[in-house]
Amino acid sequence: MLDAWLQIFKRDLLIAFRRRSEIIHPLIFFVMVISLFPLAIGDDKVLLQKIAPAIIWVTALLATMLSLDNLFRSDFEDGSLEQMTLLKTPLSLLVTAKITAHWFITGLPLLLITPLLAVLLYVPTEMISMLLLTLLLGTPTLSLIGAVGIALTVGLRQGGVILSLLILPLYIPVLIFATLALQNSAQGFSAEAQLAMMLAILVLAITLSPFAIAAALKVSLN
Amino acid sequence: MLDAWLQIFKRDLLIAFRRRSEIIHPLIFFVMVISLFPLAIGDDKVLLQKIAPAIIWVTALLATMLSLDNLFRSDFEDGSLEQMTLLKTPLSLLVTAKITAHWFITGLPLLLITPLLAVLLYVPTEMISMLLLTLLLGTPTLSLIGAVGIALTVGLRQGGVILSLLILPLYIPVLIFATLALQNSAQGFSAEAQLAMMLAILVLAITLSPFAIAAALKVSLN
Amino acid sequence: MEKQYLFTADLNVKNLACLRNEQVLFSGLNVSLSPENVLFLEGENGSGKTSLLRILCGFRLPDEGDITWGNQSISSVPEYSQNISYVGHKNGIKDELTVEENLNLMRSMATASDIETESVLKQIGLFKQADVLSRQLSAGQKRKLALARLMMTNNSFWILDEPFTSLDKATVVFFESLIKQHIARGGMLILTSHHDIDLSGLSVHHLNLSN
Amino acid sequence: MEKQYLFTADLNVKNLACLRNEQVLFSGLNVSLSPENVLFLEGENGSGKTSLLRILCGFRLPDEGDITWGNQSISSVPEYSQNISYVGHKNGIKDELTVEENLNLMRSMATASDIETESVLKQIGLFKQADVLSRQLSAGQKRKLALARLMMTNNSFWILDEPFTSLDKATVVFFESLIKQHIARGGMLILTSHHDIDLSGLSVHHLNLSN
Amino acid sequence: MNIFGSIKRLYHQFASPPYFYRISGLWLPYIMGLFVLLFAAGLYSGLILAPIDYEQGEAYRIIYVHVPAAWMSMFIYIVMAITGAIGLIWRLKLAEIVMISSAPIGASFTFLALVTGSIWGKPMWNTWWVWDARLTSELLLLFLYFGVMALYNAIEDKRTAARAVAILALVGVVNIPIIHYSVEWWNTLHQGPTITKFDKPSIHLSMLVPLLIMAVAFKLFYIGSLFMRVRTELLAREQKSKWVTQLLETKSN
Ligand code: HEM
Ligand SMILES: Nc1ncnc2c1ncn2[C@@H]1O[C@H](COP(=O)(O)OP(=O)(O)OP(=O)(O)O)[C@@H](O)[C@H]1O
Ligand SMILES: Nc1ncnc2c1ncn2[C@@H]1O[C@H](COP(=O)(O)OP(=O)(O)OP(=O)(O)O)[C@@H](O)[C@H]1O
Ligand SMILES: [Mg+2]
Ligand SMILES: [Mg+2]
Repeated sequence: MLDAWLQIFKRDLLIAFRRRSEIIHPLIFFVMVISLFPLAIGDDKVLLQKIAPAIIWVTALLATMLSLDNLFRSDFEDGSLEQMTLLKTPLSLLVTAKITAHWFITGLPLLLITPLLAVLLYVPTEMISMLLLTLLLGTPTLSLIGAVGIALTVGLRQGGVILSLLILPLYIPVLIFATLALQNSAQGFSAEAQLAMMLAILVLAITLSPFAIAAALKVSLN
Repeated sequence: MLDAWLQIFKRDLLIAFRRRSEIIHPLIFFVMVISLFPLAIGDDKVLLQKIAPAIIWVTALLATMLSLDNLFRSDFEDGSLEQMTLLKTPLSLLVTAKITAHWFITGLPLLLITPLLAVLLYVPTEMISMLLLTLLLGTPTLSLIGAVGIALTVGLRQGGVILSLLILPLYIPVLIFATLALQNSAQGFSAEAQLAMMLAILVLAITLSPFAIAAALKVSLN
Repeated sequence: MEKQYLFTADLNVKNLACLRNEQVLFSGLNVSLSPENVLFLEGENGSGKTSLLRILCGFRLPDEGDITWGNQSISSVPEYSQNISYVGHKNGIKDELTVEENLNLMRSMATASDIETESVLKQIGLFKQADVLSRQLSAGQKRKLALARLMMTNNSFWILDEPFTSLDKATVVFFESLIKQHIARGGMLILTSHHDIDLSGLSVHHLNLSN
Repeated sequence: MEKQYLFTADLNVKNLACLRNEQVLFSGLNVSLSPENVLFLEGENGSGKTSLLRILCGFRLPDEGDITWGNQSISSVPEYSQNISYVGHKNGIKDELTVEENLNLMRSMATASDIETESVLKQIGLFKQADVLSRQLSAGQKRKLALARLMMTNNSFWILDEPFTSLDKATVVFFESLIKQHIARGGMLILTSHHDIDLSGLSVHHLNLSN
Repeated sequence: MNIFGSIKRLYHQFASPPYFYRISGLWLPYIMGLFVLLFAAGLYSGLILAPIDYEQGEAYRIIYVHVPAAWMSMFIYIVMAITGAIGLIWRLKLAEIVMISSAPIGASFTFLALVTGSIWGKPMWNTWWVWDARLTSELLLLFLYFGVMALYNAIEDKRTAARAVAILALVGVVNIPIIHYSVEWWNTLHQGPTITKFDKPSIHLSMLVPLLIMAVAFKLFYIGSLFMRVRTELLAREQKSKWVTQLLETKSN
């Protein structure tokens, strides 16, 4: 059982490394989109500093959503998904392997590059750790929730099409708590309540979404 | 020749209307992403007003880029692209039909909804027409340039070609001129120079990119 | 002589119906299949063969009727679907993995057979391509790889949808003999094919879905 | 009796070579084909049949050698590729269009044939499905629709890669007779197939790519 | 015979399409009639009998549409989630149809709550729209409804579509507590809980009574329009079944 989990995990990492661009793409997207803002706004230090957490978070959210697009698509199209439902290991467990691999490939690099981008956007250094903390708690949730949307639309040729309509509303609570935490800590208040909330959402997502995803995938196979 | 152009144009519009969501999606994406910012930033009227043009432009740019994703993908995968190269009408002409259809389906709705979003972001009414003008001149360019990138990646899916790395740098000039025009007109200066520049870029894109796109697509068939 | 399969039972389909887009594809279908038997589905294009196979795999819920495996409803026997080797219209191989990696993946996910990967590669004639990415295979080579799934696991119930598309004649002969071995070991097989398949010596039931 | 094709010429392939991944698939290949003739490509899986066909269509450049159409290099005769009807491993139909819309699209993009869409639908047995989205067709129905391309235009050079995959027997017979008509009208055909095709009465040249 | 068995039988009977079709047809006129009565009474007592608010003047009277509509927007989503779960687990066609028929009605109420809210917001906050948590989460609810409808339309096979939508509705139901508690979790412009604090409602009885009448009227309207939608959907889906053909025969005679 755990063996199958590991196999899928390894398989997805291997494929991602084969394609390479799969790993770099969300990262590039993240860096590029964030740097579009100073270009569009002009180099106004005070302004940028004020909106930096918002920009970083919104972009992280978009990067996660977009990188998810291919999470089940290729498995669906080449028939691997059918095969996966015929295995001993329950599908709900296998999808967690895929999502974990996905987070390592996309979420983690985002976290690692964030300090650099934060500095470029004049975020004060003492806020960077809080920024990272919110991202650490938030991006796995985004991956898990996003995967549900992806699973629901995978059978539709135009898959990505209604995706943002399905996913973005579900992302907003995470976004709100994260940016509130950042605002609070910027003003010297405690952000514990928000962080606790984010953790609760993450736990909820980890326990429930695998089942929703597996159910959605099975529906897609119809 | 023109007949084939019209047929492809009609076909793409028809498919888009069939899927319906294809039309609504960039729009929904546009609306949702723009409304993420006030949520993340907090309801600070002055701040929002300042960054509104940047937000709207960056989001329009992303919406265009993302909506392009499927422009040639499905034609490539189902073999329609092979068939299109066997036609009398040159491929470079046929792709303009596809891009025109694409702009009508995605660019135009963005333009139409922008006034509403601008009001929600507290953009002063006298600036809205300038915003629309820049979008009108800019979004077709974005579609044309984006299509080149998409054409390059469609065949080399595996080859580590990274869409946003290819496209976003090419988008930056458009973005800069557009936001400069907006800044100028907000401060009461003339924005003619920037608008002229945007028009020039558009004309250049219309004349050259079809050939680049056709060449890239043919390479992808290898 | 190969070992007999341990996990087998009778399959019974009662009063099965399948709708697509509010159109009845088939209804009141009754079939049963015992170990060492082959069910050959026939019928013109669009008569519902693929749909039936997918229902048997559990991918699709029947609109009416019951399917039992050893007298228990298949939805209550998880081992039922784990015991299926399905090769459908889609190959179910990963383009980005090499031929060998694909084979090993197939094996590692289920009750593995004893046969060595190397020997499989040789038998299906992809030994030279072991390290080639599956994306770079020709249509027939991909299909071979998909069918190799049958050799990697110890499943006693094979469901094959048009298995021999794009295969050259030598490969077809090889897989025909594989099917015969499978049946001899007490296996079961349901398949469709528009081309003639040599199943001589086996007990084959035909079911025609055209009406 | 149908009208003869107007645009035809001899096809000559000289000293052709094709490499894939630094591996020589074939080299020094010489073939020629005249109107009213069929070239039947044979060879085991992965021997390069599809690659050769795609080179002839102009999708891929040969690594060596020349291809001429009536003594002119095919790259200098744009009419050459416009005169090809190609049905490859991919169907080239749009999933989101209905069957009828797909047919009309095929027709409108090239020199149309005289035959009515309705009559084509009836002949290939998709008349009832005329308004069904192609995505909802079965594998064989999709293939029929792809092959219907041959009837919609007036092209004299047909290139068919494994045309009869997934087709039921009745449909195969229909398309065999269509091929015979095509040749009788002065057409040319290159095809591959791992299954036997009844081309009796035609002048068929065989070319085997296995080595 | 045990009580559990008879509940189950009752439930199966009610959930059978022909039975539901007949019963709902009988009830429908009464439901709609009662709705009209209550709606008129609610409007009369709310717009004419209830006193003027000492702070807000006449503008507050929009509360009689705004609050019931906002409540319905959340209530209907919960109904969708519950019927969705039932449909998923017991594969009851009727539950699926109730779920999907609720979506457009719920979306309309959400839209109504948004519009009346922002009409009310103009005199109160001097702006049509603010980006505060409650307003935004209500907007999200509208998007969730749209998502449900879009997904349902995107999948041709309607039973498959219903199952997919049910999963989405269940996942999206987390938004409901967020809307409800948003005013407590974030300090916002929007009115805090005034009515739903049942122990000590901070609203005068003469204002509360019309509000409750309106709330009941809106529920009846929902049930009535739901019945109508479900009935047409049932007919469309079961076109070829025996009871529909019989029905059509008796109608045409
Ligand atoms: C577009 C703007 C608005 C939206 C989207 C909105 C949304 C909502 C929602 C969703 C509820 C139900 C909350 C619940 O029961 O959990 C609600 C209740 C309510 N709203 Fe609004 N609202 C808006 C504007 C306003 C304005 C301007 C006022 C008055 C100043 C107002 C006063 C109330 C009151 C008094 C309640 C009842 C609170 C309770 O539950 O006790 N709303 N609104
Ligand atoms: N996209 C590709 N990239 C690299 N190599 C490829 C690619 N496609 C095919 N090949 C290689 O070229 C060789 C010939 O492939 P081709 O598709 O022409 O074979 P084929 O004769 O059509 O076989 P089949 O009967 O299986 O269709 C194969 O060995 C294959 O590995
Ligand atoms: N995804 C789908 N949605 C709706 N209808 C479908 C879908 N797939 C198949 N159908 C319909 O169901 C019917 C049976 O399809 P199925 O694939 O089972 O046929 P088949 O017997 O396998 O045919 P073939 O020999 O062509 O493979 C066809 O008429 C087809 O139109
Ligand atoms: Mg089939
Ligand atoms: Mg081939």
